[in-house]
Order: sequence, then C-alpha cells, then structure tokens
Amino acid sequence: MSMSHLTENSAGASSRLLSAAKWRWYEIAFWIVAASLFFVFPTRLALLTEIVTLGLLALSIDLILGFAGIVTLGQGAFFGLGAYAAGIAAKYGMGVAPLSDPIVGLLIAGAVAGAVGFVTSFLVLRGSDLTRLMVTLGVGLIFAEVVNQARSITGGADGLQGVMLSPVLGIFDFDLYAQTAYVYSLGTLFVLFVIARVVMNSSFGLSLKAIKGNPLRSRAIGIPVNPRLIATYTLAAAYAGIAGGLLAQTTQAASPDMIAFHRSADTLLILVFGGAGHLYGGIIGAVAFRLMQDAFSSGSPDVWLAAVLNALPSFLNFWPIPNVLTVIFGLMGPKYWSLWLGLVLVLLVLFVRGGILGLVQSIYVRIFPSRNKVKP
Amino acid sequence: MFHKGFFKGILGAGVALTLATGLPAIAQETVKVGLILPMTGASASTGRQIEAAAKLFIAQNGNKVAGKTIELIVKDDQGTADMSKRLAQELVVNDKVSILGGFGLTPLALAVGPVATQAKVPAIIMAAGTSMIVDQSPFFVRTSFTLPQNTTPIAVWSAKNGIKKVVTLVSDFGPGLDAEKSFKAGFEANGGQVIEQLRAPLANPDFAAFLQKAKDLKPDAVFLFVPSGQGATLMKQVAERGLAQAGIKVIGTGDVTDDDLLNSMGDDLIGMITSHNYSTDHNSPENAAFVAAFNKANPNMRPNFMAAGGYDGMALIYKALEKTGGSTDGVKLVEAMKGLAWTSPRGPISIDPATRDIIQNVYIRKVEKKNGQLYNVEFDTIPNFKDPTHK
Amino acid sequence: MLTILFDGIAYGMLLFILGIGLCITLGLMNFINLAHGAFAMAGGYLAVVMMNSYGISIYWCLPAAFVFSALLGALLERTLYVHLYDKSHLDQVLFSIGLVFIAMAIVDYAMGANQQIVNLPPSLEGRIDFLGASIGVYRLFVIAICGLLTVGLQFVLAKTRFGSRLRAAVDDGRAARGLGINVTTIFALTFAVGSGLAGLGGALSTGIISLDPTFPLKYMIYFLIVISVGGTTTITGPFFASILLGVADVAGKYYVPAVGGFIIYTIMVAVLILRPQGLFTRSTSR
Amino acid sequence: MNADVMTAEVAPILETRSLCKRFGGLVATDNVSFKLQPGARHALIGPNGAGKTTFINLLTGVLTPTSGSIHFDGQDITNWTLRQRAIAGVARTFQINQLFPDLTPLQSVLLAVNEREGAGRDWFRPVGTRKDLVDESVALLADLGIDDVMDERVGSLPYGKQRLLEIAVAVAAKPKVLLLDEPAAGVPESEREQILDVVARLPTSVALILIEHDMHLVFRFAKTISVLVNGGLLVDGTADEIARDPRVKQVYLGEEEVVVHG
Repeated sequence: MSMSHLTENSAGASSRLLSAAKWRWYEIAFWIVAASLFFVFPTRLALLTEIVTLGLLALSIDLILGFAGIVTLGQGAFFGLGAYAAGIAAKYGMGVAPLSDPIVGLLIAGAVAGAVGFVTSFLVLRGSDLTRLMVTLGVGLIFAEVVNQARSITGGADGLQGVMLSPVLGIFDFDLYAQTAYVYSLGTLFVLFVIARVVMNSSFGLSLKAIKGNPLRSRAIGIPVNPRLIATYTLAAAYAGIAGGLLAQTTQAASPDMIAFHRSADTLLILVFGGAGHLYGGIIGAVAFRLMQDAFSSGSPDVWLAAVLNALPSFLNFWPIPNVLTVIFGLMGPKYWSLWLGLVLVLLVLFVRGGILGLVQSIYVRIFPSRNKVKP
Repeated sequence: MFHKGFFKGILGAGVALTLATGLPAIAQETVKVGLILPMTGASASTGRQIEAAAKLFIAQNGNKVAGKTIELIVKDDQGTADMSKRLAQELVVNDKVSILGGFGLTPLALAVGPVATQAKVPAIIMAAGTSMIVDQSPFFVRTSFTLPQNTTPIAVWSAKNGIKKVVTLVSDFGPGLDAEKSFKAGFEANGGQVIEQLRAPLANPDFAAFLQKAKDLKPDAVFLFVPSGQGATLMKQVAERGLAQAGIKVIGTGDVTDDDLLNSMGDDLIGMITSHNYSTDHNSPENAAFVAAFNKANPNMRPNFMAAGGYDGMALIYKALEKTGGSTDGVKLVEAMKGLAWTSPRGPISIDPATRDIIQNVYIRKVEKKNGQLYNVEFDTIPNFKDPTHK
Repeated sequence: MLTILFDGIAYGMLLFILGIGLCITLGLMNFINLAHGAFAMAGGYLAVVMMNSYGISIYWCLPAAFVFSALLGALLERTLYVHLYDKSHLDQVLFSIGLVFIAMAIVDYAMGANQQIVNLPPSLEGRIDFLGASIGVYRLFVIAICGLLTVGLQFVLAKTRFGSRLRAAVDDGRAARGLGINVTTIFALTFAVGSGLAGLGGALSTGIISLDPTFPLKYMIYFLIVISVGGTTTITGPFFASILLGVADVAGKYYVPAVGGFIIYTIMVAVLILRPQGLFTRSTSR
Repeated sequence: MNADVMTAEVAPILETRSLCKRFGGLVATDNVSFKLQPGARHALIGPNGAGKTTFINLLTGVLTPTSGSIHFDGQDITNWTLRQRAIAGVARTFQINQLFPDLTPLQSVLLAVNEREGAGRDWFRPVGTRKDLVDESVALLADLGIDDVMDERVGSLPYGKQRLLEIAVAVAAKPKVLLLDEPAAGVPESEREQILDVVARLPTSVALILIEHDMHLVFRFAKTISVLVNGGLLVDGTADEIARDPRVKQVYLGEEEVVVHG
C-alpha cells in the first residue's frame, strides 16, 4: 500500500468523521420551524411551552439512555428536584432578582439536580438493568416522599405556591399568552441542545456509544467506563433539573406530581416513541405525544359516533357492527387515553424499532440505498 | 410596557388587537364557560360528577341567559397542576372563555389562581376544599365547601354528645390538615380532648396500621377524613378492625361517606355520624327534583357533594350573568356574584361578599338504610354556617 | 404488638402470592414483566363481579380467579410475550407498561374508575382473640391460604420432576436446554401458573385493600421491591422479602407514622446498594 | 513448578505466582506460576476445558484470582481492573468477538487510540479534530487490510474482517503484552491466511500469548509453549521440547482434532 494512497485515504477519513458534526439542512429547518410556531400559533403557546419542557426532559433521558445505554425510571426525580429548586428560589426571591431571576433559577435548578445526580450516580453503576430500574425508581419515590413530608419548604401535597419571577433578562414579563414563556423555553432548549450535540459528537460522546455497545471491550481498550457514565448521568440529571425548573417557572407552581413516577414513565415512552439516540427523538416524541393527548382530551367521540352511525350504509347496519362501533368510539374519550397510548407502545415495540426517527431513517435508507453508510 | 410593544411589533396586527382590547371580546353572543376537571386518574370520579351536574343544569335551564348562549367546554387535567394551569391559559387565550370553573383538588385550583388574576376571569371552585384558596386570587369564588366549615360542626356535636377523647386520622394533604386543625379547635373549645393526630399518606393502599394505632389508644371516637373516593377502602378496614366492637365510635366529614359510593361500602357503616354540606337524601323539593333528573341522565351515578358543587357553580354563573345583564367583564361578574343567595338542592346558600366563599347549612347526618339503600340521613342543622377560620 | 406483626405477615403473604409469578418468570427468562399486576387485577375484578353481581361464594371465586388469570396469562404468553424474550430489557419494560395502560383503560371502561369493594360472608368477618391479640378473621384466612400455597409451591419445586427441571432452567437456561429440558414449555406453564397466582392474590386482596383501575401501577412498585430484595433465584428469598416488607410497612406506619412512607423504599435502596443481587440470594458462580 | 525455560537474565514482562481461581468447588486455575519475556512469541495450549480462557481472563483482569499474584513490568497488578491493565499495556482479543456493532472500524480503532493519547475525555471538539490520531488509526487499519471497509457498520462486516478488527482494536492501544484468544477461530479457510499473516507481522516490541487449538498455527508461530491441563501447568518449554514431550502426547492422545491436525 503506497504512502500517498494512505494519506489521501486518511485525509478523507478525518473530514468524513468531522462531517458527522456538521449541521444539516433539516436540522436548521427544524429549529426555524420551531421558532416560527411563535407566529403561526399565537394562541397555542402555552401548549407549545409545555411541549418544549417535555422535550427537554426527554432529551435528558436520551443522553443517559440513548447514548450511554442506562435504563432509568428516575429522571422524574431530577425533574421534580429542579422544579422545586427553581420554585423555592423564586418564592423566596419575592419576585426580585437575583433569586427570582428566571435564568438564575434555572442555574440553581440545574446545579441542585446535577449535584444529586452526581451523588446517586454511584448507585446506578452497580448491577443489572433491573437493579438500575429499581434504584432509579426507588430514589425517585424517596424524593417524592421527602417533598411530601417537608411541608414547610415545599408545601407538601398541596404544591408550592407563590412562585414569583422577575422578568426574563429584566425586560420580558411572563404573560398570559405564554409568549415570553415560549421564547424563553425554546431558547433554553436550543442552548442545551447545542451543548448536548457538541458533547455527543465529541470523542467523549463516541466513547459513550462504545460503552453502550460493549462495556467489556470499552474497558479492555482503556475507556474509564464508570467515570464517563457518572459524568453523563450528572449531565442528564442537570438537564432534567433545568427542564423541571422551566416548568415550575412557566406554570408558577411546583407540585408533587412533577416528581411522580408517571412523569418518568411517560417521558421514557415519549423518547422511545420519537426514537432514542438521535437527540431529536425526545423533542419529536414530545410533540407527537402531546398533540395526540390534546386531540384526545378535546375530542367529542359522541358526535363522531353519531356521524358514523348515520353514514353507515344499511347493508352494514346489522349486529354486531353498530355495537362494536359504539364501544370503539366510547373508548375514544379522554378517559381512555391510556388505552391508545398503551396500544401505540405495544405496536411500537413489536413492529417499529427506533421510534418515529427510526422509521424515517429506514424509509430514507430504502429510498436511497446508495447512501446506506453509517451515520455516526 | 416595553415588552408588549416589542411583541406587538413582531406579532402583527391580528394578535396585537386581541392583546390591546383585553380578553373578553366586546360583543360576543356566546359566553364560554371552561371547566377544568380531573376526568382521568385518581380523582376521576370528582370530575365526572361535576361534569354531569353542570351539563344537567344547562339541560334543565336552557343554554340562554341574559340574551347570551352558554357554551360549556370541559378539559381533563388528569389531576396534575401544571396541566390545570396550561389548560386555564389556553381556555382564556384560545377558546376565549369568560368564566373558568371546576378544579378537583387544592393544588389544581391554586395553579389556576395566577391565570385568573392576570386574565381577570372569574374562577368558580366547584370541588377543592382547602380554606385558603380563595385568598390566592380576587377572582376565585367558591360553590363547594371548605374543610373547616364541614368539620367544625361534627367537632362541636361530638363534644356535646358525650365524646371526650378522640383520635383523628386524616389524609396527609391540605384539606386533611385543615380538617385535623378545625376538628381539634372545635372539639377542644367545647371541652373534648384530641389524644393523637394520625396522618396517612395521600396515596396509601392500606390503613390497617393507622387504624390499629387508633384502636390501641382507646378513644371514645375516631375522627376520619379522606378525600372523596378513598372512603370505601378506609371504611372497609374500619369494619374489619372492629372499632365498633371495641366501643369506639366512628365520626367524620361527609367526604368519607360519599353518597356516590355509600351503597357499595356495605352495612358496616350504618350508624356512622358525619357532618357535611350535602346529602343525596336532603329533604327538599329542590333536591328531590335534582336527584331525579340526575339519576335519569346518569343511571349509574348518585349525585354527591361534588355534583352539588358543580350544579350550584353553574347556577351562580347564570345568576351573575343575569345581574350584569350579560356583561362578561370579569370584575363585574365577581362583583355580581358577591352576596348572591338562592335555594340550592342542598338548602339555602349564599356567597360571602367579604371572602367570596360559600355560606351554607351544614348538616349532622347518620348513615341509615332506606328502601334497601344506604343514605346519609340528616338529623341536625347548623344554619348559614361560614368558614370559621376565614375572617 | 402481636396484632401488628400479624397484620404485617398477612400483608406480606399477600404480596408474596401476588408477586411470586413475576419473580420466577424473571429468573427463568430474564424477562421484566411490569404488567404482572394486570393479571392480579383481572382476577380481582372477576371475583368482584362474581361476588357482587351474581352472589357467588368467595370460596368459588378464588379458584375461578386463579383459572381465569392463568388462562389469560397463557393466552398472552403464547401470542404476545413470546415475541419479546430476545428483545432488550428496555423493550420489555415499554411493552409491559403498554399492556398495563391498555388493561387500565379496559377495566375503567368496563367497570368504572370507582374503588370496588366486596362484602365478605359473615363467616370471614369479625375478629378473634389469640394470645391476647385481636386478629381479623379474614386476615387469618389470607394467611392460611397463602401459607398453604407457599408450602405447596415449595413442595412442587423441591420434590417433583417439574420442579427440578424448573430449578435447572432458572439456574442456567442454556445448560438446561443442553440437557434436553424444554425450557419454552416450562416457561409457558410457569407464566400461566404465576399469572394465576397473581389473579388469586388479586381476588384475595379485594377483601383487604380496594381494587381500582390503577391497581397494576400502584402495586408494580411493591412487586419490584419484593424482587429486588428477595432476588429471583429461589422462592424462599421473595417469601422472606415479602414478609419483611409487609411487617416493616405496617410496623413503620404504626410506630413512626410520620415517616411510614419512607421505610420500604429506604429498605429497598439500602439492600440494592449493599447486595445488588438481593438480600436472600446465594452467591452465584455466574 | 518453575516455568522459566528461557534464560532468566531478562526480567519477565508478565509473571504469575501460584495463581489459583476457583468457581465454587471447581478449580479452574490451579497454582500456575508462569513467566513471559519481553517480545516473546508464546502459545498456550491444552485440551478443551483446561482453563486457558480462565487464565487469560485472570491475566487481563476480567476475573480476579482466588489466590496468588500477577506482576507486570515489575508491578503487582493482581488487583488492577481490566482498564488499568489496558492502560498499562496488557491488551487482548476475545475468543468471541467483542466489538462495537453500531460503530465503524475507523471509530472503533480511533477510540482505543484516543484513550491511549488521553483524548477520549475531550467533550467539546468533534471526533476527527485530532488529525494525527485519525491518521494513525487509518494506517493501522490499512496495515491489517481492512481500511476498505473502515466506514461500514461493524455489525454488518463479514466475520473474517471482524476478526481482524478485533486484533486491530487491541493493537491500537500499543500494548507491551498482547493476548490472542483463538484469533482464527471460526474464520473460513479462505480468510485464515490473512489473519495468520497479520499475527506473524506484529512487531517484536509486543510480547504475544496465543491460545490456539490449531497445532499448525501454534508450531508455525510460537517459539515457546505452555501446556495447561485441568487448570494446572503441565509443562512448558520451547516448541521443539513440547513437540517431543511424551506427557503432552499422552494428554492429546484422545483428542481427535489434535491428532488430525498435528
């Protein structure tokens, strides 16, 4: 093999590796669309803000699950911690900076959650997937109980009241239309996303993928597996804390259900729904999940049923068809939202690997088989 | 107001117009009422009762009032506070509702407070029972009840009816603590003594240990408070623990002997004495009509105190709109609501102009069997009772 | 004091019967089935319907609940679960949570969100005095049934051919397959029996705790605690773990009501830190 | 038992002293004392179940010994972790491929190079910024003849290429001792030669230990050989000595495979 061939090959290799970290057109388009929603749906900004915080929480799970491969049900604990940290700071700040400054609040939320994440990360390093699930779940439950008991600080089961924030950057007050809330949340998400993107495209990020792929081999080539996992777990905890802080600030309250188990479970589902390991999966999953939920919670299945039954051709109008339709539409009400969520999950696991983004990727590969190279 | 100008600039004329003119549009013919209720999750029964009652009221009274058409929008907050707040925001901004209502639990109501204040939209509390909620926003008006209001009468009654020592057992959250505090205050002011205060976690499947503890302390009576829906489990365990055999009376607020669930709780409850603001069994023509209509529309449900709160909440909205002549201005509506008085299915009620809280009769009732069904049968009345902790 | 111990044991026994199927299937197939509680709920609701709507005696309801849940378990195992054994733990967790959600919605639709209560026959109500402690007859009944089942299970595992094959398969599935043991069949049977036991436990529990559509989620955490403390390699481990948990929970609420809620979680996390494989597991050579 | 058959003047790079490993009642490694000289070409042979892989696992820190000690380059490394030993210069390949199925060969090798050079914890510069490290990785892949697939997904490579990558990833750490656990196992005959060639060309700065069943390969490659039987060291010596040793013949008598090959 000639030397010239080698250098040529290697120069290509370097730029090919680097190209993975380049921003692609669809990413830029994604963020432009996200920003433009401000103008497109000026009356739905509260919902969009909620999606943004949910997306940030899902992103934090993506860091630890999608990249480092640790199954966790405890991210809700950090989310809740962040929410209470930011909420309590704002409450005692009485609406005056620095304590009530939103950005300071987020930093506090991230720092508190990150610190607790760092301490508890040592528990997560031990044992199997099941042990990890249990420990993360257990830690979450303990924090939920702490919040419930520490009534004088957290407001107990009634939630924390009196969260007063000073304007963002000293200028923008949180308003009823959630304009400030949306711009502020989306900005925070974008900054944190960019940081996550940089980290996951770095050598550090590559070593995380290696650890996820094969921890034994990772150790055998000298990767310090535990310190890397601790760092990632801490980072993910801080992200979750900031997401919680955002929610507490934009809703001006913190309540025990922010720390509850279902928050962790839902968000895990959201991430898997969107596609883990892509950074965008959590955000896309959050959009899909909340829109679905919103559609269900404001749908009127009675009306649809009546319409369908009216339109039903007579040759189909015999037992049991109308009865079955009645049951199906009956199940479409907001009360039975969990049925459809469960169904989606089961089908997702059985038939669609990698969630929405996985689906998109496999379609893309099918259309352009020539580009079937690994996208690192 | 730099920020408003800033946003106006970038938002374009349409949105800016809405911002500038304020929220309730000037001459709209429909008045939208947004109910935020837990329709799923642990408190789902609360939401379903209120929704059924509110719809019943509209069905009975027509959807026209003071020349306006009433449109009811029901949203499910799943019992989570951040969602209540977001839904309130959306109902105001997106659906342009003039009045909010519902709120199954205290934290859910509290989360909506800032929205009501900011948007100047009246928020009618139809369920949540912690005393201090109405202080959190000048736009809160309550048609349900408060825990001190419902608890104090049973405390006073017990002290005057030969009960000297009591153990309290409440769910560990705002209303529970309100009940605990009010009971102790009312009971001890009348010569009784609370010897132990037990608090069970809100999400607690097993009360056995707490009840055993209460039993071992050998009080004259045990005072119970758990939120609507948990009463069944609690009472089953009370029966199983054999408190009655040990000579310990069981008293409580009517939340425990929820009318909707009472029949399924079994005959063990017969004789239990509670105080509450509403019983399905309340003897009045208004209530007879209400219960009959409710049962007709919802064959599998019995209206309970949550339904009463929802029904009267809608009544309050209708009466206030009549008084303002159809104006949906929030400040005017709340002013109109203050001092309103009428006879509801639960008896005479009015809105305290000072606190915007409800003034109503509180009844002492006993569980009895009538026509093969269990009812809370009222035998004593404390008329026009105000929340005693609220000055 | 004795009463508390007794209540705790009854509660623990119930947890054991509810959760043992999960322990065995987890040990056997390394499969995390978070939907185990749904089978318990199925049995519980069947018992409620039979007792309350048709007035059938509880003594018939219990075996019926067992059979119903076992058949349901066998059906789902053959049609759905079988596709999941070679998938990742994350997939298993998501799949079974999905099943839980579906089960909750179906039950809510069919039965409503209310707590369901059964009215026990008079022979099982009331209390008796035993060594100066007052004991609920129904709890005694629960202990008796669960105790018998535990002894029976232990017998099946220790003395029968099926039991020895099952133990071999739990110990080392690959080796057991090599020895010609049909692990798939054993697993299907175990899954069905485990689900059936859960159904029986669900039916029994309706007399103590109440049943509502959130049952599978509420108790999932308890099952998982039993497993993580008891390990999955024996049935005595989960048994003692259940008893410990039941007694600690009840005693904690009795003696220190203020921190009652913490106790079980703290025990779990402490055990997992000190003994990640569980408190009652023998050290394995794997 | 003294395993030192070479001239003992050079300090051994790797040494075990009375190394034992028990699994329950089973003795997998029985009192093995063993020395490896720098630059050695050593083979570890023995019948199935003799404890060869267990011994390698003990040397590399995948398992911890029940008793005895391990020394590397003058240091007691008995209680070092797999990673610490890897950093110090003990690398290995695995009998069953231990690769990163979702990464590319280039990424896999670069990971090892990164860690060796301390660039692995760099969290803000994109992968590929350190061109020198990429160059080195590419050169190594080229040297082993797998640079043509360096951007493919490892999981989709043919088995022979994966086996080569297994060696490449180990070599990338620039170890002083490299343990090769059946490097050609399961590789089709047509691709076998390539692997043997790669092993033969490894620089003499690396001391090699080869575990192998294929006696052709053992005698072609090894200068010295140790024979493990039932966890214990039966004998060691130069290839010629071992080939003539009657005890070794006796051990292998029943082993059809060896008779056929050897």
